[in-house]
Amino acid sequence: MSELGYLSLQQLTKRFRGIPAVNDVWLEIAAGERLSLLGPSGCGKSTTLQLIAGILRPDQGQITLQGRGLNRVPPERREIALVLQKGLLFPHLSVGENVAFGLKMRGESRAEREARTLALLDQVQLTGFEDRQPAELSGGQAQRVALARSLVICPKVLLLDEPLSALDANLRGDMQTLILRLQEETGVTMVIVTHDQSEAVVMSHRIALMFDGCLRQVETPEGLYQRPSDASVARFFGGVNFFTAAADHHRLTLAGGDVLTTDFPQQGAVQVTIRPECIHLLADQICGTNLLPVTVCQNRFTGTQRHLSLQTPAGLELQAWVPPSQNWAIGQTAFAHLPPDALWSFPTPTVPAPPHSEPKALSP
Amino acid sequence: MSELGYLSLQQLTKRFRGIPAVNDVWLEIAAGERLSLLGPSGCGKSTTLQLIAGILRPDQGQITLQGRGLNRVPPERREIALVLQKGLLFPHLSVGENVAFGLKMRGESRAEREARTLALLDQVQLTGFEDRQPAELSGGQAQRVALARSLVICPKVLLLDEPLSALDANLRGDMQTLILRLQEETGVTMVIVTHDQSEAVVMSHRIALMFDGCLRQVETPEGLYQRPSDASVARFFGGVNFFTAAADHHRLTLAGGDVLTTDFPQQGAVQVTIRPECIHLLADQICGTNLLPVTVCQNRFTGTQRHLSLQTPAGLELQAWVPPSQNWAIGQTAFAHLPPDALWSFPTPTVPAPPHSEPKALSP
Amino acid sequence: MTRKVVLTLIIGVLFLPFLPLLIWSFAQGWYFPQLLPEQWTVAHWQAIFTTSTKVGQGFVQSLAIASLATMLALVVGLPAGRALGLMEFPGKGAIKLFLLLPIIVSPLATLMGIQFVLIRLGLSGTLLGVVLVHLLPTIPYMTLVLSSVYANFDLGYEAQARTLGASPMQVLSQVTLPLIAPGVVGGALFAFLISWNEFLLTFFVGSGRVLTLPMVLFTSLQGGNTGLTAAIAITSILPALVFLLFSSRALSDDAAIGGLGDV
Amino acid sequence: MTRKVVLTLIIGVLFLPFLPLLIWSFAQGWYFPQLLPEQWTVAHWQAIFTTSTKVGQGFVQSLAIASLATMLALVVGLPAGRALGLMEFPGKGAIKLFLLLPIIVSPLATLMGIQFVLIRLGLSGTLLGVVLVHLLPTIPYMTLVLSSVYANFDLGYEAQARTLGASPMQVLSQVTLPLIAPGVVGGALFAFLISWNEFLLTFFVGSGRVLTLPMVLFTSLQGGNTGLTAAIAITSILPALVFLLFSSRALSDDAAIGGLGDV
Repeated sequence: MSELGYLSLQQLTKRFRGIPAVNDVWLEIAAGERLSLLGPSGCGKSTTLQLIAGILRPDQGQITLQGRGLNRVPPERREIALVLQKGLLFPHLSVGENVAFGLKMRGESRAEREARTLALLDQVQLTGFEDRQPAELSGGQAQRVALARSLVICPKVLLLDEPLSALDANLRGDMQTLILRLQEETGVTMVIVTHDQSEAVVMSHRIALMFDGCLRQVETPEGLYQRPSDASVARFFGGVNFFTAAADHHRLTLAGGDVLTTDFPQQGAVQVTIRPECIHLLADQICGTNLLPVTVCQNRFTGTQRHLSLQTPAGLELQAWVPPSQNWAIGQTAFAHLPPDALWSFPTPTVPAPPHSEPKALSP
Repeated sequence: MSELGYLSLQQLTKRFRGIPAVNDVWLEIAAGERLSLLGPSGCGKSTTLQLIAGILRPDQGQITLQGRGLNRVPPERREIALVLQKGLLFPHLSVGENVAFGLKMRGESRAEREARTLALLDQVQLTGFEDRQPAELSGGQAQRVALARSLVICPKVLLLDEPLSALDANLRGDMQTLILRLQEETGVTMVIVTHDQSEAVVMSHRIALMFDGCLRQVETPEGLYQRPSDASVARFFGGVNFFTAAADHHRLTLAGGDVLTTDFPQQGAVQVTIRPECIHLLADQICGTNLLPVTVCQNRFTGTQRHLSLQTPAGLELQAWVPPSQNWAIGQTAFAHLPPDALWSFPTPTVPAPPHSEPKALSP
Repeated sequence: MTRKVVLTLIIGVLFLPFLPLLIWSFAQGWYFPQLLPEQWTVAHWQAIFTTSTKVGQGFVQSLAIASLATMLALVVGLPAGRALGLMEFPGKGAIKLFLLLPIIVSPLATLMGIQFVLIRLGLSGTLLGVVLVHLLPTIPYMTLVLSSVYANFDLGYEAQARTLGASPMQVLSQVTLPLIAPGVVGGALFAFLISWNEFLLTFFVGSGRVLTLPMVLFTSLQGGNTGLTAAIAITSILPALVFLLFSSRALSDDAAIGGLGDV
Repeated sequence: MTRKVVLTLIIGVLFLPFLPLLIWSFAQGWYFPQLLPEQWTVAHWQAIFTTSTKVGQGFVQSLAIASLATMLALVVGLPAGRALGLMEFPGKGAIKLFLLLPIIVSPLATLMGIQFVLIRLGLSGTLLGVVLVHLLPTIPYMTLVLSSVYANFDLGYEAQARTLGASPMQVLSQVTLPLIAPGVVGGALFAFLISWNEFLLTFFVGSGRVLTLPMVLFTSLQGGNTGLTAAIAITSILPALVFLLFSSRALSDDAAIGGLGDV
């Protein structure tokens, strides 16, 4: 990955019937970076992708690639390839002809086309598939051909629009691995649109979170989990524990007791969050700090975790996700350990924070 | 929950064009039980549900409800209600008329119909919706009306065919809670068809796992995770660690070293599995038993967990899922602790174990 | 704004042929190069109601024949359309294809064979004979429309109703028929129009003894009374206008248009 | 087995009207109650190729008129169908509905107005005039079929091709046209048949001077030569058979049947 600014969106705005679908988006993407545009459906992420591809024209703003303005460059001369959700292999062409399509449009020689096609089919593990018809392929195979078809033209940027959402859950993991490997082999800059934060987390160096046409936070996956910019971002990433606290330097006073945080909150009333998987439940009061006495109210086995609902004597409710090997009885008392580096705070919001369209909750 | 045998399937078989879709299924369901029929698509679970509902007729076998044979009872007199994936509200009737449909067919008085309809709409949290048209409802609301419509006739058994798969991920959790609450309030016996094991785990007392038309294991959710009957069941439930070992009483000799198990394996060559979330990774060799020295080969952050690939000096590969707060560097050496009660073994399979249709992997 | 103009233009062009008809029917002499007739009259419209023009007779006979043909087409088409729309069986595609035969082959080609049979049966020149030959285009059309109506019908509704306690008869009357009604009504109206507009079959099989409105109009067209002919032509359009009215109401309903929009 | 019998039966019933035609065309006298004619002949088929029967002339004129009408309908229908199928604009439903007008209104009703205009333009009784009136049913039909073909066309294919480096012209020739081809060919064949079978419009606008095959057949039907009439009738069915052949090949292709199966 080189410096930022390889692909750059400046003040990008697109309106449909006067309503902004993409609103004043500024984004810098580095060469070789994998960036996800993540957000609920209708948040403008696909529109942004289509603006980059040149299928839509922005109402305002500028897109530059390697410093060159793209606004007046038609899609076929942008060197930006696009893979859509459904793959959309040309049904009247064979697999090989599909892969070679971009080369043919460029007037490459037959020999060159054949060599490159076979090489790309190899790369997506479909050696020997060149004479098949698209209708004979499974969904995963079709998507791999679509990838090969886009990569064969050696694009400067590869755009993927929900490339895995049409696939079965079990295929998705394999395809993620394949896409990651291809990106690493080719070093192509990649922008992925997805509504599934677990997919974005696995696939990207950075995630650009969009709500309602606006960028909310651009961060590494871990940063989005650990340092969300506000409560709505935290909720989108499966945050379930939110409480108000009084902050005094590193000390937070909660309804259940006082805890320390490594975060630097503003003084006074703040909103505090802690991820449910970061809370440890202990039977005994081993260490002194950041321990809250709690009662187990609910214990839901989800297969790979147990989701516990906890309550402090003062009525503070906590959700803790613990390994399945830890089994707690309903009504049992215990101590919840809230690690100082897992407590994160933001100023108490003055306007209701959740975005207009309901974000998807994390389904564990 | 009372004793088993309230609803009973005996030797149930259904063939389509000679090919068995449901093959010699025996199943006993208790009154008030929530049982899931879980399996990949095409495994016969929906067919089984339709046989119970009476929409299909079995080629062989018997279905009894409270000891009474149902084979010759038409669906409208079985007192078994069905909720389908898409809800299928009658589009020419209002929400209230939809809910009252079953009562009208039974010739109940208008007053009775209205009272029951309003009560049921209350129960599914749609008070005041009786005059809406189905087209005006969101997917979740429509599914709740479908539930009310089925429950209004006080069925002895409620069948749900993938009731949540058409809903957004964020709605699914709310609907699961609602269905669980309704089942607990009414005490109705419930059979749920699903291909999503996390849904089955949350929703059911017991899970009946089907592959290729055959029942493979009927167990509690925890039992399926901890005591899968064979490797294919374990794989379906997200099992990723499988290795062969030599068993000598409680001692298993793996490629990485010897470990103890609380399981009672057969002597000799066995297949051993351990769930990835049960493996603990320790920096130091604290306790002496069941510790294998490993090197961290891969560290994939998934949001709520880190998926680590580990390798012992002898080449044994292990997948361990650890909390996100534990960060391990690639190449770091550590000790993997395999708790004795998490190691589970089965005899080495003589035939390839995975089922015909690829089971879905657990997507964490 | 531009769109409204374009829209008005398109609809105007489609209606244009009907404008001179309207003028003629109220004109007392209208000759080239007059822009509008000098004198107006309602005499042509009055004439329609006299028995000598046979318009009344034609209207009643057309109505009777088209209604009967439509009803019989429904009786055959409902079960046939259900089978073609919902069931899978070998040869289904071939049947749907061959049902196009009466639509893609001119009645002129089949008339000889039909006449031969009808004369033997003594049905040539009778109302019943004309109704029977009108089934030739209406039954296949109705079957094709209903098969596509049924193809869009989710059998889950019927299963759902059964498990809620509805008997097979209740399912039919309370669920299936109400759900497919828009498509059925649309298809029936279209079948009615096919029969109402039918010319060649009536001309030969009716042998001049069955006088439908197209026969009256045809005769009038060959004569010279422009005003009367225009009035008859407008009368003959009435059912098509009813159809448009119904369709524009059901415009939001895809089931109804689905079967018809592709015609 | 039972299904095969039923299938054969249905197709048999649909083909039945054509059997006597075939016999007549080879019969030298075939009278009731004979089951089959006593003597066979190919004289009727030979007569078709003589100029006196005007079958050759009718065939060529029909072919020319139907081909021209189909091509012009394609020229108008392709862009119009794309607009109706892919774009959303107010009044779209109304336009699609009014495009049904020429299909649901009998040509008899509109003929007076059309004749009036054509006579003024000096086109009545000319080939060009007949081609123009044949556009009245074919253009709306073609537009409706192509709008449903385009409605099933995923614009993503075009976007995909563009980003792979195809210019707009390359997209049209390499992607769009090949993808909609089955629907276009099917619709064009059907439009050809509409024109080929057209009777009333040709009868009045042609004024006896334009002699299409239906005109020749109509005249022959009113005469008494059963054998010759049968041979002409069979000749007039040929394009419909070509259509069936094409459709049965494209049977597996939903795009082609989608636009036609609902007719």
